[in-house]
Amino acid sequence: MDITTTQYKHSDLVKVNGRIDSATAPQLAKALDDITNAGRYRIILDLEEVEFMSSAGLRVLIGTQKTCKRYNRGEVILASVPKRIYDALELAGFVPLFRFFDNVLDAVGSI
Amino acid sequence: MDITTTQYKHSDLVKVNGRIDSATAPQLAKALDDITNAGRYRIILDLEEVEFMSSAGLRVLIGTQKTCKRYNRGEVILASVPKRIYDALELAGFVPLFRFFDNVLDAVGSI
Amino acid sequence: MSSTYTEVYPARFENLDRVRDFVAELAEKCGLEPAAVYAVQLAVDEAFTNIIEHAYGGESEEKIECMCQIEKDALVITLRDCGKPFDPSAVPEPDFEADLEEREVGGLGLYFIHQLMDDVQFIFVDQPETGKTCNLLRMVKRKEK
Amino acid sequence: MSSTYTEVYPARFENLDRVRDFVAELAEKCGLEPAAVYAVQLAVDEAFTNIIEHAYGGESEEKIECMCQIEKDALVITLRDCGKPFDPSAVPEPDFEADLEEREVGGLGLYFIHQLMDDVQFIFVDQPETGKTCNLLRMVKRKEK
Ligand SMILES: Nc1ncnc2c1ncn2[C@@H]1O[C@H](COP(=O)(O)OP(=O)(O)O)[C@@H](O)[C@H]1O
Ligand SMILES: Nc1ncnc2c1ncn2[C@@H]1O[C@H](COP(=O)(O)OP(=O)(O)O)[C@@H](O)[C@H]1O
Repeated sequence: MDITTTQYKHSDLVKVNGRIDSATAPQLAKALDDITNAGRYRIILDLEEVEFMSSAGLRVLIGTQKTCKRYNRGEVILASVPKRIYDALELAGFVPLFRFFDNVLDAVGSI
Repeated sequence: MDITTTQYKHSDLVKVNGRIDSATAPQLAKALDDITNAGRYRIILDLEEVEFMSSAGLRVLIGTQKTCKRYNRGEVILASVPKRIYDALELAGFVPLFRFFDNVLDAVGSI
Repeated sequence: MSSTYTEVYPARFENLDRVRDFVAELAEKCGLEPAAVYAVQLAVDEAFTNIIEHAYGGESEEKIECMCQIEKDALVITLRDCGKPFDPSAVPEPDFEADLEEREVGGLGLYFIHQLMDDVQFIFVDQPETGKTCNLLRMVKRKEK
Repeated sequence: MSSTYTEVYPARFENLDRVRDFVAELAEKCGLEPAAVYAVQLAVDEAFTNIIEHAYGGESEEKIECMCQIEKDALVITLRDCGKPFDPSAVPEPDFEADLEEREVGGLGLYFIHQLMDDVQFIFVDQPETGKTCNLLRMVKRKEK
């Protein structure tokens, strides 16, 4: 798994490549914690290049969403979510808890 | 010439396709005026698909930049500017008057 | 006639990649659709993770065996460990009604396994010679008609 | 030996597309580099626009003639109109030092033409039979050595 982070004016873009499982999820959690610990709570996750995501990844997503939405200070937005990953989010009942965008540009523009 | 406008939270993205000359520049001016007349002064011009631009186009750019920068309320940002168009901007001495971005995403993220 | 393939891995998360690739290859060989192949990978990943976390209490050099049987109309996967047994019937379903703040961050693995596979069975086998229990998780994914 | 090609257009902005295509084709035929072809298009666009706006005082059915000569080492383009003559030497250069608020929005066309072409000449010819003056703008773009 590879993570690329870009800090924008109103948001942070986090692009993940590869597989998010119990082995790699801690790395994703760390990248997201670094952002929220810096007081930045508007995060766009670009999942286009994610091939696999287990519940370990979902756990990181929901944990970060809780942190970001607290006190209304921000949110995690999901962009370019592949069908398989979306199906898992749906199975977990997470779809109503996130805003989804088909492309990163619209996501960055929306926040 | 085709113009596509997308309203984002902090900016308006204006994508131009084709040729900007004395025949088509008024159409671009109108699209930009519509935005500034609505009180929105942060405009990103995506020039990637512009094949030709004469001084009639430059005139529209500089006029809109004046409107946007007045009272510090915004700016026109130029994104994905083709070499030929950049050369003309340089010839006109306009390069110091705009911020340039290689891609639209970074431009939208910066504003 | 059915073929059986078995691999054994140390109980480490770094082996998730390997066990997912192993079952994906056999799921394809078995003739499952791409979406079903992915479902098998996800279920096995969740089960393997649970064994490491709960049966063995964390990563270790203990073993996890993955046995795959390709049958005419299904793939049967059995994961075997000799860690702590548990009572699957005592595990509650995730609460899908809870809003964000109340949503538990965990508790999805077992639910996923049940949703993704057509048949799921936990079998706990006493091993008198070692005095230990070994745990089998048998999961079946059937081909679409 | 040189070849000459001429087209005549009504003084309308919609013809900019056509005259740019016309000169681009001949610039390529002449062997100019792609960047030089673009420079020729831009210069001709600016000159054609100036004739409509300033010589004819706006769009009309008056004529603009574009004559292209392909020479061994250069393309020579002559635009001809019979509108108002003017004194090019009286036109000031744009002020590049001015900051944004002071920058004039116009005044770039003539400057571009001079910068983009290797040789630029305005010729004003009295036409005794009509009592009018006709204006020639002769622009040369030389091939790179
Ligand atoms: N292989 C196992 N061995 C022991 N306990 C297990 C096993 N799998 C699941 N459990 C128990 O079931 C609970 C729910 O598991 P699961 O749905 O995977 O969620 P999580 O692992 O996130 O807690 C676990 O917290 C654990 O107590
Ligand atoms: N073909 C022409 N006929 C008459 N006047 C011209 C012509 N070309 C240029 N001019 C004069 O020179 C000035 C500068 O021209 P130019 O640099 O093209 O800028 P602009 O057209 O934007 O004013 C014009 O405002 C006009 O007064």
